Amino acid sequence: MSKTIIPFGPQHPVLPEPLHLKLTVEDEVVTEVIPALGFVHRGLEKLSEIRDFHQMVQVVERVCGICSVIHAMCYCHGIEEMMGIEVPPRAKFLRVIWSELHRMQSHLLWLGLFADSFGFEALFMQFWKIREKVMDISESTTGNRVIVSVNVVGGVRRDLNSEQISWILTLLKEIEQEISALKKTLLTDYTVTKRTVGKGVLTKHQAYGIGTVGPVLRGSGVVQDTRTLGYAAFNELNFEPVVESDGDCYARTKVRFRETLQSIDLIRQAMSKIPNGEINVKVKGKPQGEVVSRVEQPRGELLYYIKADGNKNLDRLRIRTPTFANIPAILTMLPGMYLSDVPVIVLSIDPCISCTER
Amino acid sequence: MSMSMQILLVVLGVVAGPLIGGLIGGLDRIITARFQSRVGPPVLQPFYDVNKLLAKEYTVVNAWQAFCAYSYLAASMISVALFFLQSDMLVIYFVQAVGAIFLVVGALSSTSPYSQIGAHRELLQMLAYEPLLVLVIIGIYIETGSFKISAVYSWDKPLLLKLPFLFVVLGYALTIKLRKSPFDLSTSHHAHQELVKGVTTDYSGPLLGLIEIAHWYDVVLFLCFCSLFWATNIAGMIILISITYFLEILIDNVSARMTWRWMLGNVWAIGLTLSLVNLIWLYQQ
Amino acid sequence: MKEETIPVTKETVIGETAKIKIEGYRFVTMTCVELDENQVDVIYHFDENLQLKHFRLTVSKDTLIPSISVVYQSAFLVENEIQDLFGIHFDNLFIDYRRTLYLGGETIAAPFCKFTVKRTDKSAPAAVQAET
Amino acid sequence: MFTFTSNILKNFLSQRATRRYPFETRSPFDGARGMLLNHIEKCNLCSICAVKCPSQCITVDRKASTWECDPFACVYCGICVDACPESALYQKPEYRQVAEKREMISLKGEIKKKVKKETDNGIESE
Amino acid sequence: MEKLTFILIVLPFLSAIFCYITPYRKIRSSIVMATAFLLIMSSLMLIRITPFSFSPITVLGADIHHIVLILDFLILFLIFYFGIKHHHLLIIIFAILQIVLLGYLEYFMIKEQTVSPIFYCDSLSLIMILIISIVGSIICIQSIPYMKNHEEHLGLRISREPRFFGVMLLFLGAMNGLVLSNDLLFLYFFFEITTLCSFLLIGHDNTERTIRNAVRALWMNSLGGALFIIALVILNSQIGALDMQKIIHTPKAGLWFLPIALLCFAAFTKSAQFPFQSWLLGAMVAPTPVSALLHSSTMVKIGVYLVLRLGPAIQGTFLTHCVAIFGAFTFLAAAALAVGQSNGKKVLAYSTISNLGLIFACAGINSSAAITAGILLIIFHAITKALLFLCVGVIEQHIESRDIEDMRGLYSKMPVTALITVIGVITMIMPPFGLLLGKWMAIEAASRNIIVIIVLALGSALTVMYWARWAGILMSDPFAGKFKTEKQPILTWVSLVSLCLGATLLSMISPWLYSWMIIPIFNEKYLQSYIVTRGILENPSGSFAVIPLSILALIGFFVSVLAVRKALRARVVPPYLSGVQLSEPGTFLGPMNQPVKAEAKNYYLSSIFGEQRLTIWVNLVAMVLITMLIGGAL
Amino acid sequence: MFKKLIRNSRMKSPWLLHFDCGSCNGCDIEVLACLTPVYDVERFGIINVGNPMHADLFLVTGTVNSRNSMVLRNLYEQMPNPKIVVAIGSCGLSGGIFREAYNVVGGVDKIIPVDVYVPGCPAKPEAIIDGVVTGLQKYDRIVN
Repeated sequence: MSKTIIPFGPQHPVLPEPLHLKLTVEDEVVTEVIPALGFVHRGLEKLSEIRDFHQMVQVVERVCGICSVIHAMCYCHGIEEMMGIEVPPRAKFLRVIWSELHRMQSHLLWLGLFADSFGFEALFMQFWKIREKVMDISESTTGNRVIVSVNVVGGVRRDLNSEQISWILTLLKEIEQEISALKKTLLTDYTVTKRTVGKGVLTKHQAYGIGTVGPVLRGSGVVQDTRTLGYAAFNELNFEPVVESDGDCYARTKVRFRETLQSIDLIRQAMSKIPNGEINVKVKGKPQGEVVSRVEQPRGELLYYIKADGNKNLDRLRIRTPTFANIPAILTMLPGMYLSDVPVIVLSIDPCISCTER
Repeated sequence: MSMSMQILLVVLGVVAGPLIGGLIGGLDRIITARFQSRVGPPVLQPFYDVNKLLAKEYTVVNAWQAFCAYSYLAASMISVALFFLQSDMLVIYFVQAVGAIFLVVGALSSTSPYSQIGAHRELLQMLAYEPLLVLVIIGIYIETGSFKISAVYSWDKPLLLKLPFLFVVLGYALTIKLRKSPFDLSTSHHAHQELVKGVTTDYSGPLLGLIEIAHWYDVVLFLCFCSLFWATNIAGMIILISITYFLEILIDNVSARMTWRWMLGNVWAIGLTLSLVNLIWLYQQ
Repeated sequence: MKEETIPVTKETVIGETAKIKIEGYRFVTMTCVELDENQVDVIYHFDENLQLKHFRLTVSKDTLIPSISVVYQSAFLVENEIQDLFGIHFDNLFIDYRRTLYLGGETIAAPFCKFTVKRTDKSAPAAVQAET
Repeated sequence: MFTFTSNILKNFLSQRATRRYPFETRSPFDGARGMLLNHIEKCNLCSICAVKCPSQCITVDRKASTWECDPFACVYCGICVDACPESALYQKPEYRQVAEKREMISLKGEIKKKVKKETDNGIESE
Repeated sequence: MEKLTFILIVLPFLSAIFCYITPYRKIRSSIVMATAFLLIMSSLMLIRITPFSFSPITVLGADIHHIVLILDFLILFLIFYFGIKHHHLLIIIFAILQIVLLGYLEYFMIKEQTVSPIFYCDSLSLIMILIISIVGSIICIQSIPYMKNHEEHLGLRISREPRFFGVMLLFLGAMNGLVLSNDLLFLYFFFEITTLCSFLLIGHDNTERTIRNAVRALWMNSLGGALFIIALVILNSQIGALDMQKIIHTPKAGLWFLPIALLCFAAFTKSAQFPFQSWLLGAMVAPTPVSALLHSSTMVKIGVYLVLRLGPAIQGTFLTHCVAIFGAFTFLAAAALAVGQSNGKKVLAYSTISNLGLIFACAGINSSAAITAGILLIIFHAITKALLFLCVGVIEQHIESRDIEDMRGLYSKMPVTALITVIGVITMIMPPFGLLLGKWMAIEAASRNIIVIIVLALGSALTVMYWARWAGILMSDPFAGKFKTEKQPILTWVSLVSLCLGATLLSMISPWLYSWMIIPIFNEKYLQSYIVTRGILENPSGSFAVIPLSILALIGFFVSVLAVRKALRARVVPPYLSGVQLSEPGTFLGPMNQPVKAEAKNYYLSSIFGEQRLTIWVNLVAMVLITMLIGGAL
Repeated sequence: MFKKLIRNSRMKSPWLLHFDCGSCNGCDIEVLACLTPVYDVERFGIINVGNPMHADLFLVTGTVNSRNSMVLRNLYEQMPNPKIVVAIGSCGLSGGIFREAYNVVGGVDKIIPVDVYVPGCPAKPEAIIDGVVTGLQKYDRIVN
């Protein structure tokens, strides 16, 4: 047969990150996929042996630039749980606000890149144009656009004043309008649906069985959102996990699109309910014990395993990122698809390789 | 036509072709940028690009690439020159096909799968638009009774009135040839696609510059074909081309890239049906 | 850990995993922790409806641990990772990268084993030779 | 099929979203975390910053009384600024200028003595 | 005149006998070369005396009619024998049918009327003779080194070469006879010889597979023979003479078209049109010179020759439309099937069928422009296809594969052959070469026929597809540095280069070819279609500037060659492989740190153009079209 | 005059190749953000070609580790001269916060010559534009 072997990545314009897939293609139909990782592997879990547990906050933020707040939050939750620190309620709400802002920018980024993966450049530009507004919010409230670095063990580093809150609310309104204007194209346009509907289908059973998380899992009809555990201030907010049942790229797009709007809603709720008070507490002592901490990243459930034995350095830090759980899904979805669908399907899990390899 | 007149026309075609093509490319990029609410590059950007490419280091994957790039350019040049000589449309069509074939052959000469797959998609694109182009030419022939462009220019009614569907069919061919979405399968002007740059992946430096110039000739040639549909006066021609090109940019910006299976099915089904309808209508008269 | 943790042995791990799969649990991940020069803890994390459950397998480093990728295929990735980072081996992997998932040829043997291997010399960036 | 037409036509007719950097610069947000500087005259060379820095890019040599920072390794987190007991460290809202060569900030300070000195001229090329 | 025709027809028969009996290779080679030389010379000398006609009474002292009759029965009984030997019922039936009908025709119907002239030579015959004698001779010359190599490769103890060259030369004589015959019985006789030669040559290697394919070819061609003889019987009863010229010029009436339709049908079988394509595909198991000679450049042209000959008789009828549609359909379908093939010889075979279809379409359109197109296509197809077949033969002996995929990067192994092959492909699909000139004429001629034109438009795009990808991969990586010219016998070079020059240079003089050779064919039924001025073929509706385009193409070619010389000095970078390429060309570092060879195979689109998928539908449509053709004639 | 034209063209048409050499994505998305409407580097004629064969400008983000250093060198060698390398972000400059991690070789300049360093964690789009502009000035000096 006419077998073609393609090295897909690590440098490839469709993949912003160095993931390598050895694709075997026959007449543009993918028959075999073997991934190769290790192009971003830094070994930062190991850094916990030479950095103390406070400094590790900044290190874990740099596991992934797109969801840095949430990494730091997950880590801080773990340490706080281990040390029995009660975070002030205002800090909890601020964490929700920043994490949801991050989810928004991450989803907007993804929606843009996804549009780009099927060659819709204009749509990509529109999503990224909107995203810049979210980035502005980040920069003005925290001092940095991407790695906002607001979390510390025991609370947050920055506060929001009422002026900022009202400014954010007006910006959010604009963002909501602009996103809604793109809804029709993203979800109903003929050429777009032609490229997404029915591509990379994961049934509910498959998605659950191979351990996918986040929008991939919810796109296949499984109701699972770690935020319902009620960490930070999520237990005081009103929301339902976004679920779609088709399990294809289109369903995942829909989940992420709806979650973007949901994040706007959550930020509004958090801003209306935010109590006054301290934003952090003083941390005394050293962590000891073993804890598993979980939060919901834009890409899905993030899990930190932290083991400490009373030193300022942690004994073991283990990070299970959502993409790590979703990569087996690529291997399940790709065979049988056309080569032109490969970028679409690979992006549909929203791969974050720097998360995966740490 | 006198000999000196002919030579003048050929020179005009060969010189003006890339100038117009580059300028159109620049306008295209500006309008595209505006559609995406960006500022976009200066209008002379394509010329800067090509100038720079021509001055870059000469690197090749395979020396045969050079042969193919030059032949592509030569064929495109000749086809535009033939058009300005008001020659036979079918001959022009065959000559421009030579260019496309050399582009493919050059891409096939590299072992990179991206270039190879790009070449095959280019072939599939040719498979899609070439029959349509022939049918458009046949339609013009049936209306004017000649394959020669000079006959079209001496025809007193705009062809668009008699060949509206065939103009749409030509639009399909134009979209494919301009490498616009949804048909930018084999290579595109921006790199975000699964095939990196498809057919042009392994061309670099001066050879890529030549290919870009050849592409301008192709664009000019196809727009000239469009202009035949309102050949009665110059203003009509320019308006028709402008509207057509604007629509092309619009379509590029409002659609995703499709797959070649969809392209073959869609272009053949709709294109052939439209041409059949138009041709039968012409036969009836 | 506040969640339920079940100790398992090398012999029972597959069986227990299969059992928990039937109960509707989903594989989350595995964690390997080095205890001392010889011993490691391999912790398996499972989840059902956001309820976690852990297995703890304490084995010596030279043990050939049976791979649970026969039960949960997606476990192959994390097992390969542990192979890379801790130098321990899994048996019967779905895709066995043979300790090349993350590490190139010249990187230190088992970077996460702090008891046996000290920090590497970073002064000379080794030239990367692709062929192994 | 052409659902996006109205959006792009709107874009075509309305204002561009582009900020024409570097021809028009936007003033940075207050509190933006930019380049790290040291009012060396306030600095006590206590080396708390060097200990706290997650990136370990600050070196304080109390014997030679120097405060050194590798700006290319700094991650702009601002932990050192928060930790500085003398408020000598601060972050300008602008980011550091691009460079063609490696740089190293090396400042000569004195312990518990205040010397009038320009703050910004301590940049030396390595 | 007598001598020339003697050399062209009888001499090959005699040489064949000598070849068959001589055990020495050197003598045999000399005989072949001498015959080839004589054939080429006499065919060229024939140009001066065309047109002519003559009727010999005796040949080598015997009555020519008797010889032909006896030999005719001999051949039919031979076919009958082969049918029995290989237990093939259809062959037996067709052979018996032919024997009975021939006997009936000879002894009951023809009553002492002799056809006059027996041999008639006009420009059409002349063109055919030139193709047969020159291209055929070149192929025979090439087969001398080829067969030597072939037999060494097979390790035969007893050489089968005498038989091979005997049949090859016999075939050349028969072909010459066929195109010169005006008496249809003679034509039928030569027709049957070619059938037999084809059978013997396909089965040459004497393996189970070759014999199976040879038998298939035999029954399909016997069907053609049977149809032919039925047509003769009907014709004889209608006009009482089996005279080609008379048939053409007789006014039509009644069931007139039935025999013509049957002759067309016979022509389709001989030209391996759908649904009889399988014998030609099977014939590809034969040694490559056989494929080149019989199955692309000469024997399969009998069909189109016949239809072109009969053209004036059916002008303006429903029958001619049917032939046009049938031909166009074959053109498209065979091109589509060729896209799905990776076997080089099969691609060539389908391409042959496809081109023959195009010529049939031209014959069916039956205007003077179309006839011109058809004849140009016959000439250039014969040359180019012979060249390509010989190239594939040489390549096959070198790399031991005929799969296109295995020819990837052939330039690094055998640069000259690869270049010649690419030139061959270029002459197939690019202006200003003859085949494209023919196609241009065909499309312009067909432009008033809406079904034909759409089919032709689709088909020509498909044609480009399968040729371009073949040419492309021959020149694939690695290309850096200089390569040594590969070693080949001198006779191989002579034949390849002469065919290559023939294909390119003849294209350049095609306008004059047209005015010297094709214009004389036109008579009162056809108006002259093109006028030639300064190397430009022109008519009121179109023009093809052969010479100016050739000059431009030459300039372009030389500029490109200079560019290659410059590029050879340029820095060579590895092809783009996403940045993971290794120093070994074409490999990348794959998963598990393993070097992986990046491969890219051609698209054969077997899901769309696969043989299994398409053949049945294509055959079905073809049968419907043939039924329409026969039905229309009734 | 011709030379000036080429010089001018070179300055106005830097095509970029972006390679994520193990960064945390922070700098990558800022590089991508440069291409989007708000920053729109196409104003300077910059397009992301995604192919080393076509590129003039090589933007590298992230730390170099043992596996991707080969890729980095390959890509650099595939680019035709003249070319400019811009290292972006703390990680690209020195390895940043990950300097001491076991699988980190260090900054980009350990493998290929770097022309411009753009500091930041992550570098802002404005800084990246500055880096490109500085790079072009250097490019101009090198070539002419």
